[in-house]
Amino acid sequence: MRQITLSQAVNEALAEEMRRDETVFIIGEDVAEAGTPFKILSGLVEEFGTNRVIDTPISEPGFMGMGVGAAMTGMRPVVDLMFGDFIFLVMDQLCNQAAKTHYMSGGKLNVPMVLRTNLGATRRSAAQHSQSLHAIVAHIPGVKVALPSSAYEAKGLLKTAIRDDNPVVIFEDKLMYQDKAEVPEEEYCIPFGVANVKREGTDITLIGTSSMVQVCEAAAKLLEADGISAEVIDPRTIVPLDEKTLIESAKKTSRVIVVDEGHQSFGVTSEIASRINEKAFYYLDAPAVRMGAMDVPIPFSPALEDITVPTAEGVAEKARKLVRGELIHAA
Amino acid sequence: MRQITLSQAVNEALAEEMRRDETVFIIGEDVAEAGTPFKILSGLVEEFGTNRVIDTPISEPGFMGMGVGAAMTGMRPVVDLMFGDFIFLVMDQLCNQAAKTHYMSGGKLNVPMVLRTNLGATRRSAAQHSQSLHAIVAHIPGVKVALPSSAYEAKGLLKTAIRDDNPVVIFEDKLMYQDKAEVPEEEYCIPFGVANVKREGTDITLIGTSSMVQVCEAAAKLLEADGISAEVIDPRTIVPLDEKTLIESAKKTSRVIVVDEGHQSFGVTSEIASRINEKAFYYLDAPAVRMGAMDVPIPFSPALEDITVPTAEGVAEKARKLVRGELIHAA
Amino acid sequence: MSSTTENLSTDSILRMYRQMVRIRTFEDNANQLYLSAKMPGLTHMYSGEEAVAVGICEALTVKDKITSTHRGHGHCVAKGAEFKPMFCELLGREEGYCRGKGGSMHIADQSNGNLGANAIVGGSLGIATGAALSSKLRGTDEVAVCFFGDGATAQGLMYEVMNMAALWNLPVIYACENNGYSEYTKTEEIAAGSIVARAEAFGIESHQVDGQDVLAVNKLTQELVARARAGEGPFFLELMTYRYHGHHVGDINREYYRAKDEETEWKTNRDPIIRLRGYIIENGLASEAEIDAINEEVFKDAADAVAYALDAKYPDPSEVDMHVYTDVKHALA
Amino acid sequence: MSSTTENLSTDSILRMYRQMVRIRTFEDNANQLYLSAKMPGLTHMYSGEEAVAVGICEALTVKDKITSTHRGHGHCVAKGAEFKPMFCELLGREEGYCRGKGGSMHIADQSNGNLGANAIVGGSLGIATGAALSSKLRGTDEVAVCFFGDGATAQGLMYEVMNMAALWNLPVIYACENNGYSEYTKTEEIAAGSIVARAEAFGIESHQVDGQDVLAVNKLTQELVARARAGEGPFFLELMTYRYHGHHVGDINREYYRAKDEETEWKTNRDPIIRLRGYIIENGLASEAEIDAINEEVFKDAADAVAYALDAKYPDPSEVDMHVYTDVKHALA
Ligand SMILES: Cc1ncc(C[n+]2csc(CCOP(=O)(O)OP(=O)(O)O)c2C)c(N)n1
Ligand SMILES: Cc1ncc(C[n+]2csc(CCOP(=O)(O)OP(=O)(O)O)c2C)c(N)n1
Ligand SMILES: [Mg+2]
Ligand SMILES: [Mg+2]
Repeated sequence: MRQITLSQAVNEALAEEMRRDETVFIIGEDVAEAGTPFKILSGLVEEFGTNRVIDTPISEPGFMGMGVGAAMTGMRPVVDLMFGDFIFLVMDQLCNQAAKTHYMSGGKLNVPMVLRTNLGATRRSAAQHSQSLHAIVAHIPGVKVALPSSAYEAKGLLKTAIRDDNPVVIFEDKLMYQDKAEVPEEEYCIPFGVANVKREGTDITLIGTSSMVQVCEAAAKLLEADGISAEVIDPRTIVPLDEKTLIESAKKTSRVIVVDEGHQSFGVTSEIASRINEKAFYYLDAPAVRMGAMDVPIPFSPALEDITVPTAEGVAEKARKLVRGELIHAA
Repeated sequence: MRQITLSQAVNEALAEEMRRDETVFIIGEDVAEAGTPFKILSGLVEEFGTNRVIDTPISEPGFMGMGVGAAMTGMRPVVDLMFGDFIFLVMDQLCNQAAKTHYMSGGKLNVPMVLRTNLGATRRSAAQHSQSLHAIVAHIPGVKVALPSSAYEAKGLLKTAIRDDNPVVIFEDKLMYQDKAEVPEEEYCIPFGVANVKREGTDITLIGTSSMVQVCEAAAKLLEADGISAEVIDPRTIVPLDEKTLIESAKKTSRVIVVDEGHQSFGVTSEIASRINEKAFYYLDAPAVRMGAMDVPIPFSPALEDITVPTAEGVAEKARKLVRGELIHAA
Repeated sequence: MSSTTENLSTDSILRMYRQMVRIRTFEDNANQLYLSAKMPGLTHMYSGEEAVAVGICEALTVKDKITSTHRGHGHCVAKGAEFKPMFCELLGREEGYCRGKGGSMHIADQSNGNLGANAIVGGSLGIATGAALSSKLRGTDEVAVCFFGDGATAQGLMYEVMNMAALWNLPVIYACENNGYSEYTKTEEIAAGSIVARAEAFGIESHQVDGQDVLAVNKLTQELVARARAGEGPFFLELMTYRYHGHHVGDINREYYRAKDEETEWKTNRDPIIRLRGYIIENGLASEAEIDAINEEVFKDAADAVAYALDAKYPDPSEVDMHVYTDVKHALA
Repeated sequence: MSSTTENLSTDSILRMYRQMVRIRTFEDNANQLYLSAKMPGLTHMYSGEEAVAVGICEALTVKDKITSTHRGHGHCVAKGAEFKPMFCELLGREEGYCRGKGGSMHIADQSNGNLGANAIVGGSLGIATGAALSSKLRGTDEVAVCFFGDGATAQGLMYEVMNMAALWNLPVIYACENNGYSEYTKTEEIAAGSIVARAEAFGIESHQVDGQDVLAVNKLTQELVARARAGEGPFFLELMTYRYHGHHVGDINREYYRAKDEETEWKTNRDPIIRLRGYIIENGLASEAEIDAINEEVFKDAADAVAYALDAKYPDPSEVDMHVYTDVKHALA
């Protein structure tokens, strides 16, 4: 099958949905001629024009709020937030407005909008351009949260997000934009709330999100060498969360490590580990192990930054201990 | 000992610290003459003047940012955020600026500021005036988070917060402002990271935060009637978190329920339950049970709102099941 | 009354009178419900500001959109809402516009183009501007009006969206209801410089209007709406008005921030309803008796609606996790 | 050169020249470090805008505060920073101003009153205004200068803090560096109306200045700083300037948004260093030889500092969880 980059996959998803539905439009900073700093949107303004690929001033709360209003009145905005760290600027519009409008109106008003942004460290961009903030969005009822782990998921999840009648935030791993994966020519969507078992295994379950899926797969390869059979699962969306698939795998392998690039404390690994411990408790040899990013602002220096994010070797090491039955505490 | 309301306790803490340290000042909406809508600050502007009790326009991001700048240059601002729900408006200044400044500057700049705000539902204030958003702040390294559970804690924790050289967010339960508790005349501070065992017990541990501490205590009374001995613990601060005390209690009772008024998913109960499961796993009869607010926006109708928050009877019911050894899953 | 009425029919003048009386009457009843402890929570009275909502909304069609505020009952009535579902909402009943889930601070009526009240001051500035962008993108001639208070001019969001509305000539009208106070603070203490100058600095045509003169408000709005439909937007209005009650129904003792005399002056000499009534009589558009008949009718409607709402049923507990997501019946099931 | 120099000593003019050359030289070296793949990440060059930072900072004392931007090297040098700890910071080394933890976008130098660069556009507007409030509350005469770009005028935060600065007469100077672009977009496409009019609407005295004329910038700033110390603040400056490089060092092919001719025009006919050099010669303040000597000295300083930084050591891994909180040595221990 043909291989394309995650960046191309996102571009295709947007183009296809914009051709399919004329209410879909893109709004954000330098999305038109520039096609974003990551050049993800190149060519879209040429095909769809500046009415559907709208360059804005540097006013994140403003164009996010306008997205909410446009979504409430018949349009399907795809709001482009250049860096995930800027989500802190739009939290009121996202969490007090978009997330609550359908509920507060007793089901009468909808906000079918997508907030496209990114996550991921180790790009030497320091503390305000490297955060993975999906956990705080997932805590707020009314928003869905998608975390593509490859070009294939990036396209299929984004198309589903655009067609969803609820607000959806999709976080792309900014370090994967140039990574290629097999993506079919034919149209497809990936349903929300359906985890993907990337690799079957019997000794341990490695649950990874976004950037951490490839880390888990690499760890699984390392473990294979040691004769340890690891199952790798990508939840793909954390809201909704496909608890069932995760629990079943945990019951099967009786050992679980949850890996996510957000800060570990009060993060995604806490929620997933809690649910597994709650619902697979009597099947587990050891408590689900959490591996998130260190609870520190992301440092600029490469000598420090690389330490803050889970690595394949780090996951494999914890997995070996788990399998050896050594009691482990979260780092 | 004398009894005063939580509101009076906060007022005393501020007055004492402002007398003690002239760099301490209050800034926020209607904090001066009006003394806030909850009348918490009454009398302070009369004693300290409008230079130290500063009324602002309705510009949360603006005066929060000014607080950060004032804190970086020798002052100790206590920023007053009228409702916890408005924290979404100041997230950039709180999480991208205040929380990271000390780290990004390699330890050279400090941000000794306090953000005083509140949490709590069932006040018939609907979805944008009823949230308990402390979990999302706790996820960001660099900020401390205090959750007073009574007038006594409200005073002692606020005084500690004001003296702390780091940014601290303190969430008061807006429904407890008129509740009285014993508060000594003598000055005292309550150290951060030290949990308070409110009640000793042997059969089960009930960990409650803020408003949920009294719910846990009421549940413990109900359980006593059934001959179940419940230990009740109030962490008092969730960043830093006194893991040790919680783990030891869990090991002792082998059964734990964590109760918090924030939304359950991706919330405080997830983090505390995870840590207990990780570090007391082999002592537990059952996985730690989480009870948070429902994962729904807070509805206005009393008929619905009251259902969304954990109650003493609800906690007691889950506790009985746990003690009876019935396997329970989080609601 | 300053303004002339060419282009205003007697019918529309009488309808404006009725709408103002309906708002005043709605609020008097809502206040009573609070005072008699029959209403959950607090609410913010629009009494005194009726000419703003009515003068503007009477210049709009049902397809035009508005966004409202925490002080939103007036906007809701003026845009065409009925008493029964409004009182049901204030009392948290299932038949409320939002099935009781929103309450006073979130009342919305999408059937009439009211995108909802908002409990975040300034929170709807982006929504209204987005509705105007949507109107333009969909190729309609719908106009969006954003109601907000003088206090909301301190929210940075306003400047962000005014900038984009001006850059893109969006059909949005920013209606700043300057009632002299935000909560317990006088406007001059929280607003530096000039509010209209702020909008003008973005190249937005701005007008300061007597918000107690419903005919003046309506006349100007009609002109601006027509021009906005023709792509000449956005526009900014600063409507000088006054709230008769406290900030909310519980704000009773307020002499410390607002003088009784000031209140009396506005209520007796500048009341929009009294002024329009006088104008109607002077110009023989209706008789005292006919006007009293309108009042009686409205009073009765309100009394009936209140009685109905007090007996209406609360939403079923199973609704608590409905409407979190459109495509899931029960979010927690 | 337009401006006169009464009240400007030859020393200070020559110091301004040297400081501008130091900035230009720092950036040329930083750019080389990027092109030779010796610098982690990206960085934003200040080249072309030197007269803004230098003209302003030369009017300040070491106690006065500034806040800086993602394009912050110029502000940092102008406020008194040294080359070695700056290059060490850009390379993520322990001897950097921030021990390598901040990098280019967060470089700060509190010893000279630089509260730091900021990677959130407009993110430091509140910090600078808060520093001015702090100065007033502490009873000092310190002034705070907030540097920000034309793009930052789209951030609502600016209007919120300008309003409070105006209400409270805070000693803050808002220095808007209008270099004609925000990233890949021309300023006229993202800013409606007039930028100075926006500040004036809040009652703030505002000036538009030729940002390539260091003497004009310095002269005006000296006056405004004196008045700000006397409680007459705040003030707003729109400094018309130009960035010579791309938005960041990686923005090489930029003809699609900016014409080569335009760049050439600014670089050849409006360069602040060339202009000041010409002025110095014309007025006999120094000889060509003396000026070349200054240049050589600066080039050598920079070369030495770069060599030093390239050999300097990285922070120890154990530092990763230090400085999260002031009162905890290792946050994760
Ligand atoms: C973002 C935000 N900050 C503060 C509040 C609390 N609050 C509710 S109404 C109000 C005053 C609003 O004044 P104004 O905009 O003039 O409207 P008015 O009440 O006068 O109609 C305040 C401060 C809020 N609801 N939202
Ligand atoms: C809040 C925020 N939005 C977007 C960005 C991405 N960004 C970095 S610099 C920049 C352009 C800033 O333009 P301007 O303020 O004019 O400064 P200049 O780069 O021209 O010096 C943008 C959009 C950011 N860093 N922060
Ligand atoms: Mg007002
Ligand atoms: Mg610029």
